Amino acid sequence: MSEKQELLVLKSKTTEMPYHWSVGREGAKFLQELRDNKKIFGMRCSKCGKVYVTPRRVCGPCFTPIKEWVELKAEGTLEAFSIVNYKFIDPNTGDIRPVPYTYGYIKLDGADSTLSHVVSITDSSKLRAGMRVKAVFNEERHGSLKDIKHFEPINGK
Amino acid sequence: MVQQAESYKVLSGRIKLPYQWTVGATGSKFFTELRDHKKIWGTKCPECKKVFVPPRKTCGTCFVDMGEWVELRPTGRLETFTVVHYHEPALHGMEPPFVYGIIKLDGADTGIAHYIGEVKDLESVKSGSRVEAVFREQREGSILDIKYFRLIG
Amino acid sequence: MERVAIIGVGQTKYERQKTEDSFADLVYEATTKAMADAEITIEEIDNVVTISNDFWDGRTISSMAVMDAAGAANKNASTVEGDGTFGALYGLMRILSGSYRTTLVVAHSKSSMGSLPIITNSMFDPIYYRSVGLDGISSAGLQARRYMDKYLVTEEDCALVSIKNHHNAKANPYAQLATELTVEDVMSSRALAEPIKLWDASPISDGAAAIILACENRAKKSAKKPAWVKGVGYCADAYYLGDRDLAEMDALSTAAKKAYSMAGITEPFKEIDVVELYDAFSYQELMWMEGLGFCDRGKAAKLVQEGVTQRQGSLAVNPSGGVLSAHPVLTAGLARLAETALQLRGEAEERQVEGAKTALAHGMNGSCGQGHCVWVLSQ
Amino acid sequence: MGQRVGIVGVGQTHHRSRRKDVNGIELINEAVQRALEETGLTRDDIDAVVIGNMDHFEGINYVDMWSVEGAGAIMKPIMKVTTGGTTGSSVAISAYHHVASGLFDVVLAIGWEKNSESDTTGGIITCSDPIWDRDYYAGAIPSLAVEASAYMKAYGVTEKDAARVSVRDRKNALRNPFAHLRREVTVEEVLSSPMLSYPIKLLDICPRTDGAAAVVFASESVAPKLTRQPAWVNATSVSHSYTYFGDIDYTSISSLEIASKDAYQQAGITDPFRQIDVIELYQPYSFAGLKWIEALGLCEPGEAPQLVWDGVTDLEGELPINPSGGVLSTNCIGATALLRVGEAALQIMGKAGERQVDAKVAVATGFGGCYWSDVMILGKEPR
Repeated sequence: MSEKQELLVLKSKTTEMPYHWSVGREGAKFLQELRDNKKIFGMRCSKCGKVYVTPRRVCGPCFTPIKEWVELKAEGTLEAFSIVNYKFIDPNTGDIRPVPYTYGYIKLDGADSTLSHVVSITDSSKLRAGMRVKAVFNEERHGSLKDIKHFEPINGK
Repeated sequence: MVQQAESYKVLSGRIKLPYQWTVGATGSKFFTELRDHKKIWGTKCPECKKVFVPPRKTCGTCFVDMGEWVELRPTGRLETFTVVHYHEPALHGMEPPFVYGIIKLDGADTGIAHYIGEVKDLESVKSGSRVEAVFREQREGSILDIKYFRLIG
Repeated sequence: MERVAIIGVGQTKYERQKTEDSFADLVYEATTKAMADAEITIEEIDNVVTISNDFWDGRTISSMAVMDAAGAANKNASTVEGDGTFGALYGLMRILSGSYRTTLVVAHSKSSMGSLPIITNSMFDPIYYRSVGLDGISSAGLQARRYMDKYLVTEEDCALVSIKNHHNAKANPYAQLATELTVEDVMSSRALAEPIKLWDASPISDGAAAIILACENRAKKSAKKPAWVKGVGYCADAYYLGDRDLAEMDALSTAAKKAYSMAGITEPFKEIDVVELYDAFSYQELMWMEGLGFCDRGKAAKLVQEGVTQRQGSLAVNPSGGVLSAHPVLTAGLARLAETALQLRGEAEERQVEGAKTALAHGMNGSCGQGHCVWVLSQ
Repeated sequence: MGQRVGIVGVGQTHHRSRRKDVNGIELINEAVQRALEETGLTRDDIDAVVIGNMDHFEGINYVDMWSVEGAGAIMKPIMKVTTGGTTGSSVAISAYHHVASGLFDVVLAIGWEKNSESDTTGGIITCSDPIWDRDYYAGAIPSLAVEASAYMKAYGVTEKDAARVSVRDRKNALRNPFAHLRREVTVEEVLSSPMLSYPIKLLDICPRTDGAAAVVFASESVAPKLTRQPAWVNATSVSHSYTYFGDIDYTSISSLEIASKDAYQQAGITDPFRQIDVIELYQPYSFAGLKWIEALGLCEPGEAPQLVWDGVTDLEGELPINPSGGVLSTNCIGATALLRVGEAALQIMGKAGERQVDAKVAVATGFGGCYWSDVMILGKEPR
């Protein structure tokens, strides 16, 4: 083989893999309430009493089915956040995801686990862990977590 | 196709990532020869003497590197085939019915999977048929530089 | 080998599309059913092996999504790809190594979620094969043609397999496609990739299965009759389709020989009573029967013609209806194991093979049966 | 009970940001050939193979089947184990069970990744739940940033303290001919490198790498014939709880605490700092080199920075950490945790070349998934 062998790279032509992920009965109820009534529901484990905000059929640590729904307030505490400021491909679109945005873990009042979502501001001097935030809903809602536009700080807190 | 359920029950989405697959030096030689000279090369194992087309760097059984290149004629034998009757535009641009075959080139010990083209009568395609490679006019350095194989004789 | 047994099994019903359940929900259903079957609590399960595949699940580290549902919290858990038989093997090893007493193995599959052609096309290497557009069905067409040409097997022979398995499925409450077919029905069904037609091919299915493996001490105290593991073997052939003679199945023969030698089986046809094998396509049941050494190459069709492989025959093959009647890709092998355990317990209800004492479960990996996994179990 | 198991050979590629001269199968083969050479074995001597990576990084489905030619697995048993970042350690633990079960005597564990073949962060994002997390999840960095911030706040730890960890690992990499990033960095360089997500900067975080690792596990009846000093597997432990990102307490790496405690108990370790001689920590970013060694019980919470500044964890120190240069120098993800095991084994076997330390007991860790941790303990003596 010649020493100057050109080294080829094949670029993918078919990159898009479509999926239809079932949300599950519990998740579907959550999203339906979000879409139709702008309400956020959690689920309480009858054994450990924990209220999960991401709905689910079973409490992992207790391995107990969860049945009880708990309506939560659409506000809570920003437990932790991170301002995302680096470039990467968004696998949902195949394009670069717009940055910066603030990725946050929000503990809604009455919940024991957090919800991951975006916070409306990207100025680090105006963000702090522990601050109060509330959900802002989109006018047009389609039954996904994106029906919450973002979380924004509650004034003065 | 799956039934369309409401979005709150079934989330439709996708995974869309770009890939850049490294061909490696061995495959690159194969593809550049195909692209630049319309030639098909294989590699020969120094131990078992098998000729691999498409070429491999290492014989997977003897586990030794195969330095020796062997040029092959673009003719061979159709080992097996299938007539495909469904359309899958995400995977290829072929209109059904079309034919896939595994072709063992003269002098090679392994087969190549490819299209069997210029088929006027599907009944004429038989295992054991003689075939030859038809090259694309515009070649870019991929297995598709061979447009298809066609029946001869 | 120390003795290990299957002491509990659970399956969901297999369906075309389970809209109401996420794949974690299916895992929870299969897991709790297997635990109920074994009359065991989650505390007594000391480790978990899940089966996942990031392409079929549409998710990297897809096992992450099922850890809660598999009861894996605070347990040693791991994940194996494949059809469930390989994951079960790892579960077996974890007991044989002396590290654990009871392994839960659970597999889920929502084949309805993604694009079957794109996902199966992704099995083919991106450099030489993928851009030609081969997928699971067209590659199987190449193999079916080669096998039928070499051993003079006819499409009608394959049709008989489809008829038998879809008939058997009527006795299996978990099966998806249960129906009476005629040779004419199969022969006149829509051509997919010749010689494979619609009724020669397995459906797309959603579903989950779970088994609980236990060490000898625990299995002896089992609530249900244990199905003892007598031998296992697995093996992979060369990857590129053109490197193999697709009519042959050396990897399967090698895996079977290993399993038989462990189990002390010298005449599989005589010694094995019931077989659950991975018939993704009708021709595969014939090929795998030969690879498993039940008859000479090219002679499986004759056994099917003679009714030997019917549920009442001397070698019942796929009394559950097999993969042809339900094909949850990542679950289908584990379902074979679960079915053989039920057969050995005499609890297979309508589909019970009378006097089943020794059973064989078979799983598969890759395209055109590149990899195989063989389990021999007995009462 | 099963048979005892030792590591008898380690092979790896010269890790690079992009290996354009080899495809994935050929990359794997390089590591496998080196592992065989190292042990004087041929392909025929391998009884079974375990392999792992993360599918969506290269877009190859059924990697176990695809890899057989390079992995040496044609007409052999092969299995794919897949657990995300912990894949490499899960593969190693699986190889251990393969041998310990008595079914096999010589088993090859392979981890690999060709991260140059797609967008690594884009690929990692697909690990998040498509319904609840994927729209906003941005890979591992934000959650690590959360952990780092909480840790800094709790103990007054500084970015400079973390920088010292990067300096150590990158310096160690100079002695590892296989490492990807082999350029020394200073505390000032780390501190002035671009901010990715406060407090994590470019030089605090691991690179993305093309590379493969192959490790040979052998039974007690075979291992002593293959090498003078096998690295005996003294303990394996796994903590893979959690399903949802929102459930995780990012301020504590409890999985590593649980897994290491369990592993210490198996290995009879009661005083980790005294009894462990070397650690290969799966350390995806510099702050983990502080907080996670506390989780390993090497010191009290908040004391790690002093330990690191005092040079205790340097190559010449009392308890060297990451003599290989660690994950900050090389990160071919599916191989990363297996490289930790391989490097720990080389230290026990006395084959670590210029990066050799005096070691009787070595610890290797894996990290990934939903804040999961794996721990493997290797020793000069079997247990």
